Amino acid sequence: MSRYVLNDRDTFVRQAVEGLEAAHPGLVRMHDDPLFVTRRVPARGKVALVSGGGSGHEPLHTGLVGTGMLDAAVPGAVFTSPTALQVREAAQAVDTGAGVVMIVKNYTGDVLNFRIAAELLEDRHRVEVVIVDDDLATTSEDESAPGRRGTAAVLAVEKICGAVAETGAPADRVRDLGREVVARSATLGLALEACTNPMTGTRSFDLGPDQIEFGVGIHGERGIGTRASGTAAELVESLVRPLVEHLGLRRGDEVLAIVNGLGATHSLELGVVLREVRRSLAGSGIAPARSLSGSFVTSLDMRGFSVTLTALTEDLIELWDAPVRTPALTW
Amino acid sequence: MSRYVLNDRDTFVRQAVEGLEAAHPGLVRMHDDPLFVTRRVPARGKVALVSGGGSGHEPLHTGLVGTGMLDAAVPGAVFTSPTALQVREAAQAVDTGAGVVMIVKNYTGDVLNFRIAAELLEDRHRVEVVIVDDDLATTSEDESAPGRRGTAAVLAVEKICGAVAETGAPADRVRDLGREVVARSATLGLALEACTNPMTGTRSFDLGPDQIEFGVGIHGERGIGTRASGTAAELVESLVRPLVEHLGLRRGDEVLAIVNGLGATHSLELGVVLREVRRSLAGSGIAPARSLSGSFVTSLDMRGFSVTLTALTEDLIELWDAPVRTPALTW
Amino acid sequence: MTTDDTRLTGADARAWLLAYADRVRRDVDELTDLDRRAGDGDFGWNIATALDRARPTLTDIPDTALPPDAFRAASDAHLGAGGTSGPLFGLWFGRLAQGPGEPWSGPALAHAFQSAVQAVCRLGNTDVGQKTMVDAMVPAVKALEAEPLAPAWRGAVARAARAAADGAEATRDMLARRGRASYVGEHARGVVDPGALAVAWFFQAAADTRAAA
Amino acid sequence: MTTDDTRLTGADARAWLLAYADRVRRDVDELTDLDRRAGDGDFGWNIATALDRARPTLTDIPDTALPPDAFRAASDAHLGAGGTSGPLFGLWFGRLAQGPGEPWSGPALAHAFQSAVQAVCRLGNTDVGQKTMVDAMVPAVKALEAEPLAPAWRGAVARAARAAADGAEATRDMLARRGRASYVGEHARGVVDPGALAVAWFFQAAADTRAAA
Ligand SMILES: Nc1ncnc2c1ncn2[C@@H]1O[C@H](COP(=O)(O)OP(=O)(O)O)[C@@H](O)[C@H]1O
Ligand SMILES: Nc1ncnc2c1ncn2[C@@H]1O[C@H](COP(=O)(O)OP(=O)(O)O)[C@@H](O)[C@H]1O
Ligand SMILES: [Mg+2]
Ligand SMILES: [Mg+2]
Ligand SMILES: [Mg+2]
Ligand SMILES: [Mg+2]
Repeated sequence: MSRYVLNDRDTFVRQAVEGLEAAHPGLVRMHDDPLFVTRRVPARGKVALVSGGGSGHEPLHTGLVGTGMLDAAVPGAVFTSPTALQVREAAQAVDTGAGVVMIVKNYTGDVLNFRIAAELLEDRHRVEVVIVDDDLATTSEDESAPGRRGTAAVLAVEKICGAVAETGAPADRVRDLGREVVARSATLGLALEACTNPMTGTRSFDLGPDQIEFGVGIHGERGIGTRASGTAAELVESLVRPLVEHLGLRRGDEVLAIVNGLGATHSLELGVVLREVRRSLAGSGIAPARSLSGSFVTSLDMRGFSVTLTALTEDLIELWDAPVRTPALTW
Repeated sequence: MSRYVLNDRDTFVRQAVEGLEAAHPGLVRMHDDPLFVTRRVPARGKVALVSGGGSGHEPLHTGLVGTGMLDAAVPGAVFTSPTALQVREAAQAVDTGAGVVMIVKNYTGDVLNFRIAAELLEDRHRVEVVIVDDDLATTSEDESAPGRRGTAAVLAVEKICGAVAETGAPADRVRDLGREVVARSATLGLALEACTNPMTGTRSFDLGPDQIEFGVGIHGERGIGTRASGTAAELVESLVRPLVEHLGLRRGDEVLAIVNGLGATHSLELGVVLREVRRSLAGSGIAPARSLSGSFVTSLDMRGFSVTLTALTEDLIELWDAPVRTPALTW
Repeated sequence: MTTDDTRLTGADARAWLLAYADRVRRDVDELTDLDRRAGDGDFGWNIATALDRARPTLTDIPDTALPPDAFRAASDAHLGAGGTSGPLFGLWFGRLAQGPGEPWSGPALAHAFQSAVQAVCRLGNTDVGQKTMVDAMVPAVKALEAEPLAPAWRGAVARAARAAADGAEATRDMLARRGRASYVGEHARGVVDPGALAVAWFFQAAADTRAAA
Repeated sequence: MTTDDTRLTGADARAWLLAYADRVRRDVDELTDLDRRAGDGDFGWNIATALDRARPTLTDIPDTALPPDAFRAASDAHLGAGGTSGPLFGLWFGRLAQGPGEPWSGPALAHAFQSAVQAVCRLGNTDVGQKTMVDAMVPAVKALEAEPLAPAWRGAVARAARAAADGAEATRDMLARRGRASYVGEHARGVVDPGALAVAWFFQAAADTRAAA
């Protein structure tokens, strides 16, 4: 039995988007059949930023549509990539001539459907694609493997591409900057409890009371190992250390730290986590130039969090600081 | 065993506030010993708005400190009112001469400690108190009883008092407006799962898979009845109908609708709930002039939501729309 | 419409796809559970929804239709389903929909499925042994091709069904190298790939239509 | 320091409060559980923390101290604890801290507790029968007053302990009319009020110090 508040599975995502529009009528607009979300007031004369993916990760991406961020977001069913048709329609709706940059989290389904959409658009639109693959837990030796998953670094990519697109930068510059942010970012997450299926209420996996699952993504799948739980300081350290190492961060480097709740994690907990991230980084002589904490890239009702680090430049800091006005992120 | 990410219970709240400050260094400032939060840049020449209460309800109140809303927030331990001493120190820190308005959710402990603080401040500060008691589930015949609990309407009170205080209104006007919002507001909530204790991990009560608890507050206590669950439409209807009746709303009335997640409720669910609230109101000929949806007044990791309705006037709409810039609410 | 019982008619393909849709609807929980154990749990719902959507279109296909008409309905429904399996099955059925505009002989059928699986391997950047739907598709095609002169399509498809079932079963002990299951490493071992199982059900469904035929 | 064993000295009060702190620390889960069942679950932690905080101050109180010195330490610690019980117990102990600056006779003790419970009833806007801490405090005071001429404080407090325990037990069947338990209606029935139970433990703790004395 579902422990979610919903009417029925088939209409869940669509009705949630109706609610999003009702809560932010000045910011976003819902398009039906196929389903996608655009800014209420379309931007003109700039590259159109389009993202999307399976639902269950809200406020990503629908909550990030607005000035300084996305032009359109395309939600699929829960944990299911949207169709190529949806993506194509959304891109057509927001391209005002400067071309489209698609920001795609690296999952087979998303990549397939966005690429098919890009092919369908090719003859009449300029389309660039940025694949976000920040999840260190899924690093693989296998060259032909699907590669690392895309998780919370997509926030940084959407914010920074959004800011530079707003300045009127051309599509290739927006794309290159997006890829630069991807290259400079890495994420690791852990779960204290798996998410539950919206219809059956069953958990996607079980953990003992003193266990955590290390290296989880955002689709309820297991991570790379079940480990003993620990204090916030210990848990954070186990995530931050590999990130610092992977990014090759050194004393004095400027980073953006994103503490992301996976769904059922409380704001008090996220506060403690951010504190510990800063302490852990301080141990390596690194003070985050910017920090963000909140549940932005969720995995339904999963209990846990991820930490994303992005190595910053002065340019990236300026773009991160640029104004943004969306349902979920405004400054 | 705790399923929360924390270091230890004694430092939980303080460390979470450190994280809040780290995430929003431009907006808020943490004061230690006693613990309270103020705006980073103190406001001058206006009434100081102070609120607070037990922790576990974040982002309330610490996340609502900033321009257009609170001047100070005073967090107690989890579900435990702050001490009178904390409240006194916070009020002293932010009163720049125009007096203090305290916004207090109606719980015995909060009322006791804020009233004691007000008495302690009396000789050197002008202090007004607004008690928020919006929770319809706790309406009682008994005149001397503690009265209705304060829940999510506190958001509307803080937003509107904050906006009018920003215009330089005197303390009694801010207080009166706060009381008017209270009188015009009512809330009802329900839970699909109780919250869990941060240290033991045990739930405060148990529900069957097809049950909900109707009329819950925000401290994990049971509501006024265990009922069969239902679709989002049915659940929302059971909350909205008594609210409309209690407030005596009529066709054409303008209301503010606040859909509030109680902790572990997903953003998709809150979207569906807001949709259903609007449909339910539409059934009575009422279209919400303003809507807000999000997890603002939480009850740790409780699964569920509340609906608050506030009957609006043109003045109140204007104050609701006035700019606000806090960690959790910005427009 | 031909009455030559050895060739696949549009009506045969329609009955086959409807039987497949019934099977998926009946056992959707099994697919969901497999994807939950080594993926994200949406596979069963994805394809059951797609096939349910195809059902009315299929039902409306006249007896005089040709196989491509039926496969096109399945393709369109899958393309509207999203996920990973949506476009891949959409392409698979889409290629079948490009097959000959006449009732299909055994060799024609083998040829159509051969072209379809090639397209899936290309789009999915995969091949047998990576724990995906193609681990059932490829052996099925081999079985269809094994006796290219088999006169009756039903016999060929029955053999394909056995090969696909074996192929699906063989995914049980594989480590996944494609799709979400590739992220869970050893946890996927012991779990049959739901995509491959669905393919096996698809071929088996032809047999379920025999009594009716 | 008096050696008159019938009067409560500062050292007696110190030992009494330390024994109470030990008892609360030992059985804190019982209080937590009661508050969980008919409140918000923080009561045990609130007062255990407050008493733990009082412990070092209490331990440092010299043998020559007077009862108000010990009660003041308890009062300060509770006032720093917040919640509902924090200010109420803070006030209760605070009134005791305003008692006579000399060892307390039975009547002095009765008088001090009488004034203390009145203050609690006023601040809490409550009286007996509403399922709060005063349901143990009031009977305890009555027991202390019942034999105002009782020479030894220990005997009077032992009687108060029994009365407080009965008072706490009597809250079991009450509907709560104050505090958070008042919001849960019938769910509070069958649950002893943790505040009243703590008061009973407080009076019982005096007995635990007897052996040591
Ligand atoms: N790269 C690929 N090529 C072919 N088939 C694949 C590939 N990746 C996954 N699959 C198939 O897709 C199935 C899962 O589909 P679905 O649940 O819709 O995908 P998702 O992982 O996006 O949730 C798997 O069981 C597998 O058979
Ligand atoms: N109005 C009141 N007057 C006296 N005692 C009260 C009152 N309300 C509650 N109490 C006592 O306080 C106890 C609960 O304290 P605590 O858990 O700190 O309060 P809170 O309800 O704020 O969590 C109850 O067990 C009861 O004995
Ligand atoms: Mg999926
Ligand atoms: Mg409390
Ligand atoms: Mg899947
Ligand atoms: Mg309590």
